[in-house]
Amino acid sequence: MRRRSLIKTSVGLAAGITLANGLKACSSAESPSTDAASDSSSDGSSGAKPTDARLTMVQGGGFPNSLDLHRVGTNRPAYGISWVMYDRLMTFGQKELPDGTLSYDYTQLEPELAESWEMAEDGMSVTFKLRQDATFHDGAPVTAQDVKWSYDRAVSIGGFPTFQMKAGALENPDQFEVVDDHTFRVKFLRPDKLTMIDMAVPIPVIINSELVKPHLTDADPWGAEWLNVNDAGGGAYQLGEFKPNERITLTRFEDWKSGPLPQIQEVIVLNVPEAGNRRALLEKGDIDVNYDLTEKDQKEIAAMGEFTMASTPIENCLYSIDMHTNAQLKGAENPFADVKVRQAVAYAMPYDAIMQTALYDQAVPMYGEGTFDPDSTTWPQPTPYKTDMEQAKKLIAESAYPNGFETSLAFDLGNQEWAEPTVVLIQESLAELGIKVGIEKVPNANFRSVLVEKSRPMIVNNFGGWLNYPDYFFFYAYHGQDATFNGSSYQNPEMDKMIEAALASKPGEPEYAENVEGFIEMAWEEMPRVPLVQPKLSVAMQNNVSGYQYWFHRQLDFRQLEKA
Amino acid sequence: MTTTLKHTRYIISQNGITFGAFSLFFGFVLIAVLGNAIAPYDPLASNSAIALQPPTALHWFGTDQLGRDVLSRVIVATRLDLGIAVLAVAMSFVIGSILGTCAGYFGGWTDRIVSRCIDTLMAFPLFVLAMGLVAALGNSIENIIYATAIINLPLYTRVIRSEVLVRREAGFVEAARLTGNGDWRIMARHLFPNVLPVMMVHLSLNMGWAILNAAGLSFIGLGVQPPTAEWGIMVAEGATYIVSGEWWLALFPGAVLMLAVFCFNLLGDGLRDLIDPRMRT
Amino acid sequence: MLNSQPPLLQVKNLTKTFPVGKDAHLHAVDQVSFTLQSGESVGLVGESGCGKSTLVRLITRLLDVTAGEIHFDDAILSTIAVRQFPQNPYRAGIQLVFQDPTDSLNPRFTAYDTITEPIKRLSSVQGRQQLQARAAELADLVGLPQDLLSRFPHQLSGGQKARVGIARAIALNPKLLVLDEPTSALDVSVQAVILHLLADLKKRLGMSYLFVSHDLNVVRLLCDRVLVMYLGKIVESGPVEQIFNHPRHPYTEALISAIPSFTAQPHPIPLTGEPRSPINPNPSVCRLYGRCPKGEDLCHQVMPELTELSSNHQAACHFPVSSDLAV
Amino acid sequence: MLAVENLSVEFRTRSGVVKALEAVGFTIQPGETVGIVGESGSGKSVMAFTLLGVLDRAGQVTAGRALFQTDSVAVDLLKEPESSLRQLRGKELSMIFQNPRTALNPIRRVGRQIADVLRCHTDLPEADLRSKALDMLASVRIPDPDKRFDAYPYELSGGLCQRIMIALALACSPHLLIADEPTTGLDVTTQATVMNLIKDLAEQRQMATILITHDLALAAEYCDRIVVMHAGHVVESAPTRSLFTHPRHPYTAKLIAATPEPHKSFAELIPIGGNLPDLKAADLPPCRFSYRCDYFEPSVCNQTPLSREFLSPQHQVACWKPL
Amino acid sequence: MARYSTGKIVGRRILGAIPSVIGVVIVTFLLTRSLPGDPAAFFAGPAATAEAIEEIRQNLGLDKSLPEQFLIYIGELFRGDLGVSLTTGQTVLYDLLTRLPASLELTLAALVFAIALALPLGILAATRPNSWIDHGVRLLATAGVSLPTFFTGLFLIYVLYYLWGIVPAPLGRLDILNSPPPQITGFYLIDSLLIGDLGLFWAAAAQLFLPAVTLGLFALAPLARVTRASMLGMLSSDFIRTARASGLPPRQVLFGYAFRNAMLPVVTTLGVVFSFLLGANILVEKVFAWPGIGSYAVEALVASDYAPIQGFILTMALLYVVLNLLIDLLYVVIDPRAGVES
Repeated sequence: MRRRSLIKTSVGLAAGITLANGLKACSSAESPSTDAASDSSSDGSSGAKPTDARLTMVQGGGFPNSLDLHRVGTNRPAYGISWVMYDRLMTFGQKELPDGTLSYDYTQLEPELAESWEMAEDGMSVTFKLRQDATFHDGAPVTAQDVKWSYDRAVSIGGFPTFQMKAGALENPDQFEVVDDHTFRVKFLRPDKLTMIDMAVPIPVIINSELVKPHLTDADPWGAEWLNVNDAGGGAYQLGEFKPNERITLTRFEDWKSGPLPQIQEVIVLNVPEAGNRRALLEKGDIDVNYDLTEKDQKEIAAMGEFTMASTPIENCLYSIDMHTNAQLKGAENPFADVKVRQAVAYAMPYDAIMQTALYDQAVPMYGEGTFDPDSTTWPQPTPYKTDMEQAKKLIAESAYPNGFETSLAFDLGNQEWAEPTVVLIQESLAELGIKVGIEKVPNANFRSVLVEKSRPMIVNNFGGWLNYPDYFFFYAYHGQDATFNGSSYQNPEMDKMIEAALASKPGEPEYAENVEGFIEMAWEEMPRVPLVQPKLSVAMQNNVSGYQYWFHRQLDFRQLEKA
Repeated sequence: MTTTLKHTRYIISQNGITFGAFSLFFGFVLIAVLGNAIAPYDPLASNSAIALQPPTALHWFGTDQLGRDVLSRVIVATRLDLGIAVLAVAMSFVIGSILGTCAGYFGGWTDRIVSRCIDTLMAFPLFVLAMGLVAALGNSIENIIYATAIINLPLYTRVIRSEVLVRREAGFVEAARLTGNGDWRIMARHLFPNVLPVMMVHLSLNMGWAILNAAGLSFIGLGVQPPTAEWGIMVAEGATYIVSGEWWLALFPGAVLMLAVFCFNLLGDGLRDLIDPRMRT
Repeated sequence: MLNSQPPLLQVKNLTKTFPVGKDAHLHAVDQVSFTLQSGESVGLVGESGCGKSTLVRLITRLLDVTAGEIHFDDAILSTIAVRQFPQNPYRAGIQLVFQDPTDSLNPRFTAYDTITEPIKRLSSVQGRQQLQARAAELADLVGLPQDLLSRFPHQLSGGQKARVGIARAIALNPKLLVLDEPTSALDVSVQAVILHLLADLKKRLGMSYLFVSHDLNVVRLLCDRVLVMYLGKIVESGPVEQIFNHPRHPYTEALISAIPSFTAQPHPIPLTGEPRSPINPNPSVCRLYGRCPKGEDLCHQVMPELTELSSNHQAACHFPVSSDLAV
Repeated sequence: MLAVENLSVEFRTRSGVVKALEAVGFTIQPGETVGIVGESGSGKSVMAFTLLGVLDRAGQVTAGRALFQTDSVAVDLLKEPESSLRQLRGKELSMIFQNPRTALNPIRRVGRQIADVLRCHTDLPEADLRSKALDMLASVRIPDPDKRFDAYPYELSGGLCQRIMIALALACSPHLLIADEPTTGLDVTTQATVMNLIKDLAEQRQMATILITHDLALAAEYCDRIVVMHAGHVVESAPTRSLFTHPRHPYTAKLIAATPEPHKSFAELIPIGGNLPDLKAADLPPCRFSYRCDYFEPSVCNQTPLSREFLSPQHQVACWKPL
Repeated sequence: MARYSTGKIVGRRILGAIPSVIGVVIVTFLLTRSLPGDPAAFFAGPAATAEAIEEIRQNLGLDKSLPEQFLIYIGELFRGDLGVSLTTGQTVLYDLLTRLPASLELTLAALVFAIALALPLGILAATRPNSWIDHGVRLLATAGVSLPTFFTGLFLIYVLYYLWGIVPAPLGRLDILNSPPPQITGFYLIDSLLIGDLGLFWAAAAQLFLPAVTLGLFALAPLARVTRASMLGMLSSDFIRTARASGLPPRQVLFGYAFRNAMLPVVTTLGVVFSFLLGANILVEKVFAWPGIGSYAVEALVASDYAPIQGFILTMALLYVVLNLLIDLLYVVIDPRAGVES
């Protein structure tokens, strides 16, 4: 593969690999290579020839519930379907991780539907050239009008899509301009390091607007109802059959031009709610891919050696125990408001036991290695805390609650496999400090309310950000805006200041590193949440399946898979 | 007292199955009473070093994913499970008896209102109703008991109502009225005790169902809160380990649960015989 | 037998109907009137379904009346609701001996419990000692061995159960004892015993009897006067010997002729056809019309009323039988 | 025609063995009507069920013979295998049961029930079954047989049900009819009609009839001969007139005295003391009446097993001290 | 006494069921609203702000008062609009229509299995009371009802699929290779036959086998129990004695006379068992990835997705009414007395 644009050059120059560098370079790039398309197709030709292979995959604990990822209530697994059914203007590059697994490369933006793009001189807009030969599944050519309609839809429809677009400062339909049939311009409201990246995430899909328009109504101006169950895409796969909660069949779109034609001809995604059955199906060879593995299965299937396993630490993601930091909780005094208590809890965590028995070592430990004075902006990074009951007892003795107290620990039933043993171990361990922990198992749906309400003293949290920046993570998990994922409801103006400063600056800049290290240090000292591990995303495949690549959106990309 | 004992002995000795059921039942009660005292290990103490060990001489039923002794957990769970069964059944029995007796005895509007309510309850798929109730009220042991009691209510009310209905016109009820008994006294002292033997069968069958019901709720995540040891949740959680070969997690609690339900099922006929004076000879 | 003092029980135009579906009423007891003197024994005879049991339940206040009056002693009982009656002082005054001794005993009560039940509820006799004494006394009275008092009904024979039922009924020394086919469920051997017991008790306790039976033959033995009922109506009433030997109503005649006997060859007067429906009966048609060997035009034009044919002997028939019955 | 000899039946129950019948014997000639009389529990119905082979599972024949002989067959009813016995039932000998309402299949049209019997014992074509069944209904004097054919038992009165029962039993013209308390539960007037019907039909068809009843007076009216049973024993057997004029067994005499009768005064109605003995008891006396007998003498009655004494060839009594 | 025509019986029954259905609608509504989850929070997505949640709340009409919401719900109900499931993204009506046949097919297959086993066993036991066969039947049937269905299901999968490989993979109604027949009745077994595709029929039957057995085992005990008791009662009844005394062949006595009468309580139990199985379905469907309405309801419940829960329970209630109607009619067919009011 020949390195292509200036993006790469600047990345290569940067000491720390950060996307911001790439963006900076990108924004200053006069002319992104125009032969990007031929490049990518030559990339494709290096892959295997398209075959009529059929791939079956099982999924559980959530099944794609819509074909339209802009719709309210569309779940995560649906993004995987949308990802291959629809194209975006750009996509990310590919890299090899140290363990040999392929991963997306967030430092590289590559053409998808757009064959090239150009930053404006003033850096306040970008102009995309669309592929001339690209068509939708119904054969209609992809035009800039379609792109505009799709972008308008994403910023207008509300809910998560609009929110995510906003994260990249894409907020207003006025920003999107049709220059000609195959030229599309995005005007920036303000310089934002996330804008370009945000156009490569799953949200801004390009929809066949002409196909949708007959189905628009006043009540449903964006055709959510129709798109919910119909295919209006131009992606590598088109819809075969969609039976909600049962199965989805995708077939290869032979006229796909936005990348190398996938090798697999047909993909069947099946819903199997029972984890044990999913595993049995894989072991019996009845399916090709099990994409929903418990940590235990990860460990044991890997140990069998009969299957191809890929386990990738999930970027910017942490399993943690969040303690509510407000002085008052539900009208009562809240012991966790006392920082000594929080630190004591952090020292009392049975980290290794959790790692072994709850997670079967299938995660990256985030404890015991770090220092209170971090010197890296890597995130997540391990805390300096390790299991030290003496220290914990000392701290609790110094706190306002030397004799302990009663509290409760809530977890999401959806995470039962690892969360339940974890909380039981924590309960046992905290009992030694005199902290009596009641366990509360909350059904999946209700847990979201728990997060929103912030009504529990202690919860098991599982938060990860798509965009791989520590400041992004901290903005949602530690910032005083008290977002949903700030499970501790932690509010500290000093912390906020550092987070905001980091957000405003760019990786590589000294103030960025200073602020990031600063807020990590503060997090370790204040300890509103106790990081446990960085989880891994795992997939088990039959040995004849290859080409798996990790994506930040944590869904399987069928386009890259191959089956012998 | 001695005659009662003798009678009990007679009933039990008459039927091998009843004898077995009674022995089993007393075994369970004994285990429930002793509970922690006879558990070889602390049922809640985890030990990651010995997690998921198959049955050994030290841990007869093996250990679970946290290294807790399955045998100890099964033993300790007995009290809770019997408690759930007994309380749930007792609640629906008491309320169902009152409603059913009134509806059957008074007839008319009382009957119509009670029957309508019961019909409404019956029109729900019972397990779904239990699910809904536990989901709405929160999954605690009390709520599981309430939900189980509510879904069993129609059964008791209907059975008692129809039994009272056939006896309402019986000679001994008229005789009771002739001898100066008011309605309430007739219901409480004359009708209800005569319905009791029939109810014993349902009662014991339901105890088994109550446990199964709790197990089913556990399976869909609406069971008791961890780390409480309860058969149903142990089976439900253990069931996912069957395929990976850790069969003991589900099998032992499952076997004990089955034994208990089995025992309750078989107990019914014996209990009816025990409580029915007609069986005394 | 006859005296001028006010009757113990006087029933006037007593009617009981049961609704059976839309606009349909089953006339179980239809305009029944009779009196019963203190100390008198009156028999009530009729086939099953003629309304005897309903009448009994009306008089013993187990059923609310539809219309008519029941006078007992100096009180009108028909206006008191059944639900209130158990607390009424007259409750103890009218007691009932049931047809089926098995059905009428609470299976979960011992004989002692059954016998003492009315005493506990309705009399001043209280306390364990007193109750036991009274129960023993009653057991003696009805010839029930003391050691059977602790038994449950299923441990007693038919005759013993009948005695328990009688003991319960007489426990409160009622003025009126209604006997609803007390021997029909018993064997001949036991029947004779119970009949003797009843005769004996009447003598000793001075009660009045209303003796209900489908068997004239039995009624004859115990009663002074007989009422014959057919489909809710009283069709004939009179002194027992009179009715037995000189029945005036065709129905009574058929009834008597059908009694089997050791000696005589049978020559029953047949009642052909099916009985008329008791649901919404035509008030101007004789109830026996259609089965009666005599049915004439008048019989389905005018309902025959109970009329005095000879002293104290009444029959409801346009064409009363005149010939003596050669039995 | 039927000779029952030394028949003994036991019931095995949870609480012991009931010796329901012991050494019972009697005979019946063609065309004869024999009454079997006794209190409930004396074993009358058990005997009928035994002869037809429809005894409950718990009952067991321990001894005896029941020779049944007609023009076409001669068998021991107790020894015949079930399959060939089945051919006889309903055809050669049949039975009328106590409660006609429960004795008929409640959910099958009565005509069809008769047709069922006809189908299994005759080779009438299916088409003729109905007309034959209608004939039967007419012969038991059921008004409007065409309509009644399609009636269900619950739609008919007790008297009509009993007539259906009779039609059912007589459908295949049996030689022997056992009527087990055919009029219990019926009104006196209906009782007379039903009894006369049975009597007339028996005469018409030259059919032998066994009338089982607890009502001595009823038996007296309709039977040629009467067999008196007490606690599983036959105590006396005699022609009707002879039995009533000269009862030999103390039990017979007491039974007669205890039965209400049109011309009997109350004083003449004499109860029988005591109850039937417990047939489960291990120490049943040889004479099962001994507890209730006024003439009981231990030296005479208790020594040897019961035997029979012949007063006349027709009049037999089983008593050590006959009256 | 009056006999009612079948039409009248149906009419009366339906009228009589209306209050129950209204009760069900109200109770369901209240129950769903008291679920602790906040649908708005759930569906707003993970990173939603308070405003976003509020916006969704308004979209879903959850900001209105309870009575208001109820009236809206009732209004929609009358228009046949059951709402949209937020979890599957389809209209509830569509979901129910596509999923109900799956559940019914499973339940009916289970029932057929249970009946096919329970009735002969019950009759066998009744003809030999207190024999070892009788005790054996009792123990067997009791054992079937003593285990949680999900345990039985998983255990059977483990043994029959994982260890022995004699049943197909637990992948719902059809294996991967086959695609479903065109929807005619919605029952794959029937539809596959209607289009004459025997291979598909066998494939569907093979998938159905294990879940049906799992579910059926649960229904075995009550059916066998009632059959036995009812047969025992019938066999000792007077009319059976009459039939035997009339020399009717044993087959006719046993099946023509005794069994038909014994059917009445069995039919009643059948109704109870059927509605019971519809509930137990939930667990079995989850275990076997069966795309029925039971698993649908669980998903919805866990997501506090009101519309599907309401739709599901309403469907079940209507099904229950229909079921009772069928049983009543069956009763009339079997027992001439049933249509009569005394």
